[in-house]
Amino acid sequence: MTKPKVAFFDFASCEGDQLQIANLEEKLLELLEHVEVVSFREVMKEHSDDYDIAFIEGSCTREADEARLKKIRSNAKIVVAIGACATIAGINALKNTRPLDQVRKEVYGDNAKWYETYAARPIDAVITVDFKLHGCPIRGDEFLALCKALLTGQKFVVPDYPVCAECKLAENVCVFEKGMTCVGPVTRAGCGACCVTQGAVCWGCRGLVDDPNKNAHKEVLDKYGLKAEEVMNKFNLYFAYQGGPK
Amino acid sequence: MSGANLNIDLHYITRVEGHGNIVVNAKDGKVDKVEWQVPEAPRFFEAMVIGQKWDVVHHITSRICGICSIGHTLASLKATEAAMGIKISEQTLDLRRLAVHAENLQSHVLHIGYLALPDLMGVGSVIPLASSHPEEVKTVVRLHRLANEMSDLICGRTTHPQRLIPGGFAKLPTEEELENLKKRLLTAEPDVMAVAKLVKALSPKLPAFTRETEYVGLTCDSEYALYDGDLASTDGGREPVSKYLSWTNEYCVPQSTAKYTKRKRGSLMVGALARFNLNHAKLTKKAQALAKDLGLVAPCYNPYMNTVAQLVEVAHGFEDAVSIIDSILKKGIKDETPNVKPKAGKGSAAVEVPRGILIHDYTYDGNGVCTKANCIIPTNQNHSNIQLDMEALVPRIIAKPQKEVELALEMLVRAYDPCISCSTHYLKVEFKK
Amino acid sequence: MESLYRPELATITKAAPMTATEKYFEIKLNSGRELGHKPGQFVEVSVFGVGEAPISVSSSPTKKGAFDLVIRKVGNVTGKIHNMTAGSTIGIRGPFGTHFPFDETKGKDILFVAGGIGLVPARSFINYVLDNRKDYNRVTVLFGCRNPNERLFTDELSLWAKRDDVEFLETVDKPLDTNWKGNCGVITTLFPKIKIEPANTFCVIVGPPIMYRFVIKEALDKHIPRHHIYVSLERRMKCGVGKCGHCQINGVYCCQEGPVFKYSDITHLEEAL
Amino acid sequence: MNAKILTKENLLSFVQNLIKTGEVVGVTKKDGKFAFDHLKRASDLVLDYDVTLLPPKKYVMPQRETLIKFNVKPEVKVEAVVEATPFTLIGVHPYDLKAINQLDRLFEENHVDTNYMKRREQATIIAVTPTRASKWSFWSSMNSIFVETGFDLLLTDIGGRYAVEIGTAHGDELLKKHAKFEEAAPADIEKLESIRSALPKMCSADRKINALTHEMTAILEIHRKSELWEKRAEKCYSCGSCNLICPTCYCFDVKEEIDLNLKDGSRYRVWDGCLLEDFAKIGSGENFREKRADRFRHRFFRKWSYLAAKLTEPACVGCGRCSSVCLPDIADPVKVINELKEEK
Repeated sequence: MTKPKVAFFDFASCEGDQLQIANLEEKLLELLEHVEVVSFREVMKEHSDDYDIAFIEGSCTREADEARLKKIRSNAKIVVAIGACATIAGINALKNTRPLDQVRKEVYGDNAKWYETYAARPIDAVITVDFKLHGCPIRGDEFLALCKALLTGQKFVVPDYPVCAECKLAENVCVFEKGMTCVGPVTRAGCGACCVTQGAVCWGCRGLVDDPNKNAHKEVLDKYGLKAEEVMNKFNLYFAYQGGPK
Repeated sequence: MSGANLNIDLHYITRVEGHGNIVVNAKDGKVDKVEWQVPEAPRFFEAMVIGQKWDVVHHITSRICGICSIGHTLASLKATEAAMGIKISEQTLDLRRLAVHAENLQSHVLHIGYLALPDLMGVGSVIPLASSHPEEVKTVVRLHRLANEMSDLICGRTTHPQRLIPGGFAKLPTEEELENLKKRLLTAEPDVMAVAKLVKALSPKLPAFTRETEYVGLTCDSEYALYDGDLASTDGGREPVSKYLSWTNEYCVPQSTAKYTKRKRGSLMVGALARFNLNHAKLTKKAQALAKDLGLVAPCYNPYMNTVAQLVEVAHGFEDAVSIIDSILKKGIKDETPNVKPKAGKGSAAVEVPRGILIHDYTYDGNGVCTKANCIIPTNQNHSNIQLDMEALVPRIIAKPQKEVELALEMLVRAYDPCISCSTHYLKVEFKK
Repeated sequence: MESLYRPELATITKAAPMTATEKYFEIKLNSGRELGHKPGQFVEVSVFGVGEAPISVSSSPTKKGAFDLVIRKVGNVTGKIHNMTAGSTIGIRGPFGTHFPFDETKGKDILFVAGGIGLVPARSFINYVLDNRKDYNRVTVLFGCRNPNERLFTDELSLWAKRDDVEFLETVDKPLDTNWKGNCGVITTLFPKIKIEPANTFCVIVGPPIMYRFVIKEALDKHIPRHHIYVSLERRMKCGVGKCGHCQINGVYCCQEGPVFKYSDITHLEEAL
Repeated sequence: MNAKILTKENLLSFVQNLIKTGEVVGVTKKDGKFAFDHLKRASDLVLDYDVTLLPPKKYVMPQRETLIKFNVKPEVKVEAVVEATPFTLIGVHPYDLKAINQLDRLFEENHVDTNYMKRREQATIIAVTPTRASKWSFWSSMNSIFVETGFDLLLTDIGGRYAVEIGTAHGDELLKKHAKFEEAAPADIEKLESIRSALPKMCSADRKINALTHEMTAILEIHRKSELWEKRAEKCYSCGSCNLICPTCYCFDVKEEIDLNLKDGSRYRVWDGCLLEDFAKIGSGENFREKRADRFRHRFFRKWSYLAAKLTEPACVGCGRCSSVCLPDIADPVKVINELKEEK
């Protein structure tokens, strides 16, 4: 059996997801027994347009990105969006929440017209995406699980329940009990509630679950004393593209 | 004369973080154009943080860069704390000093081992080295993982840390965990020396190119400045970070979505080599000895030696981290819950991150909502220097075959270890033709 | 105490595609042991490295030395097993669950109503009855599927059609553009064509969830008593041994008290049909 | 009544001796709350806690438990795995113990679950009488104040000293081997009895279900079609928190993992929850309990009706954990059952 050829690409992003993959180290080397990496700009010089699986990090933020994305789609059999920027437009979509002209003017002043940009979009808003690896950043072990599923011809299963479930399994004290608030109740699990486990809150980086109870959560946030604007900020940090409660 | 015509258009240079292009046009031995371009998509972080509260800003700005996310988080927290007059405890300070070491270690080891070494060994990536030089690769992997685990323990994740919050830590390492970390850090020395031996053996392959320039970094009297210090230059001068604007005159060039910086000269350099040139006397004795052994002597004007300077900082980092842990353990870990009361103010702060000085500057209103932000990224400060280095280098090597010229230029860019995602966080200055 | 969860190894002895989504497999337990199932029971099939899925046994217990499975490609395990060929090793746990009333129906009339892949478990009982034909009175088989391409066991269907001791009727929802000459319409359209003696008839219904309500209504309209109607229900039977909780229909474990239920036993369970 | 007495000091050295000789799990502080965890030293043990974040169930039914190991290459091999080594569980409150007793029955009935039973056999349980109740607890309403079986030893703080009741010969042996104790004096027994008789009042007055346990089942059955299910479920996140912290929930999912060499792997079970959206979804995509309200109602019926029929009492012990973790505050059995009771 020939090894599937794998390529990595990035768009508007911090490249932290590819770093998570590079950080797999020995496991990455072990994975290379089964796949051939033909393009990974962050760590290798070689590049080829002959690949089976394309991993794409980052959001589409300008027209110029679309052509590049379409080329990747036509070259690859399987396209995987990796990381929040690619799956849900991530932090990049924060700029979508305000009038784009204003944002551009704020940043570029009179020269705004020289810099091409539009509202940040996830990859699947431009091309068909076969799989999504959620998170900001992605988890190395979830990347490996996806690779194994692809190599063994299995379905790749992403949890479709809120982070709360995993937060309970992690035996964390609920952040609401600690006087903080979070969006874990509407955010897709699969992270093991890692941020809460590390003392922070769930920010929502894996995006909304398929059927989030956004209105119930808005009510809960209200109950915990958040102003309307603060509630929207909570939802917009990562869900700006997917949308907040009504 | 061979190679008199050059047409180099290296699109998306590899083994650096982010997108950068090199364009060189030469005809009949005369250089028409040498250009370092940064075509990365601009990301508007300044606009993103406006309207956000003080306790989210560091989370957002961490996303400027995956590889320097700990540095961005720390610079962000320090700026927020400066704006609101928040004092941090001695324990927080010590742990944050460890955090800076952790990130510098993992980033430097990654750069030396995975990004720079393949050039010196004549291969395209670390992947073939895994089978041709398994021991060397294992050594690098071991060091890198140790640095990552140190980041995980202190910061709660290597990429986009979770434990670092305004005023202190969301979660503290236990004394037992720190003891274990210390034990592991102490085992790193032979590995560092093994990498040093390898780099020393390969160092003749580093081009002997020099161009005198200005080196800028943080400096402080008590230690090799990383977490804190004043702005200082090899051209002389020392000022508090609040005066950063006069040190980092940013400007734009048409070929880049990232800003360029200069101070008094046409360019300046920040990063490990700059820090070494400025503060080498404050390195640990072992790190100083290693520098000498590797032929790194201040002032060093060869940008390719930045990789060697990083290696010296790795030796320093492992050793200094052990003494910081000792001092924390001596005092014992105390439970401290940061208690921040937001207030209006403006504050700026700097941290020495792997690629040089990183400055964040925020203004908050009375509700702790950010109204203005500015971030000065190390790689931006180096762009002009890369451009001027290329302009100086190309005529010297123009007679060589195109492939060799390409490699020399790529290696030059890589030596700066540029972080291009970082540097395109936003643009705001005028476009100059 | 033997582990409940350790599958025994088994070998695929025959594999043949039946439709675009269904594939036939003949399985032999490596130990040489007979599966020993009863019509209507299921096994948990393991593809190691992928997982387990509950699959109805399709062959009659009268078939010895091996048993049949027909597997629809829907998920991970079923998708993977579709790529497997004769000689491959899989795992088997079971048989599990309740069975069709092959004893109580002796000497009685049986009306089989199978929709689509529902023929797979029904076939186990149909063939059992045909192999012991003298034990049973009238046998009627109604089979319906969406289109002619989805017909299963076509060879056996024509054999049944030829037999004069079986009344076999079939229909397709849509004939497509094939030379289908038979009945068209949903399976309930076959009911007016048959004559039954309700008090003496047992009705066995197997098909997709949507089918049950309509077919049961036809059976009741024909005055077949509730306790003579049997259905086989599909649920997420993960452990097969009444522990994991996924297959519960109200309080009933489908893997233990099902998959074959007497209709009169489940009329009060709002989650059943 | 028969009891031994341990001074605080002797209790500590008893626990320390247990730690020296084997794995000990006890209640420890966690982030301002309490959690069962591996005990490194006796002084980390907390016995005057209200409730732990997760019930001690996690040690008899681990969150992740390997069931089989296999190889796919070069030839297929499979072996059963039973992960069970001896351990002592110390500080279990009666309601959590009652839950374990229920699990014992459910895992043993019909098909014996070897993985559970073998692990359970390895557990030594030292229970403790609560000194305080969490503000959500309603164990008084669920007959979970006293438990007669399931513990090897039962500790009760009788004011600076501990009365130890012996539940099993193993417990007796353990005490004799590792502890310095004295016989209880009549005054100690009197104190113990007065503490026990005060226990029913420990749960706060507003945490009372206004029905006897068997009446609760009847109330649910009558109101199977109540609007309450729909109304409460409107606010349900389907997050499964109420399932995952429950001491009597034992639903599990079975998953498979293959190593990166694509040759070896294992099959394991993990906790699951019937409130999660995909709980009853099958491979073809059909979801047999797709509506939030149906899942929400199922949890109550499973505990108060379906399992109650097997256990002859509800599979709820009144620990109050589900009430405390439900942010929209819809899962609280006290409110649900009392509300249903008020319904016509």
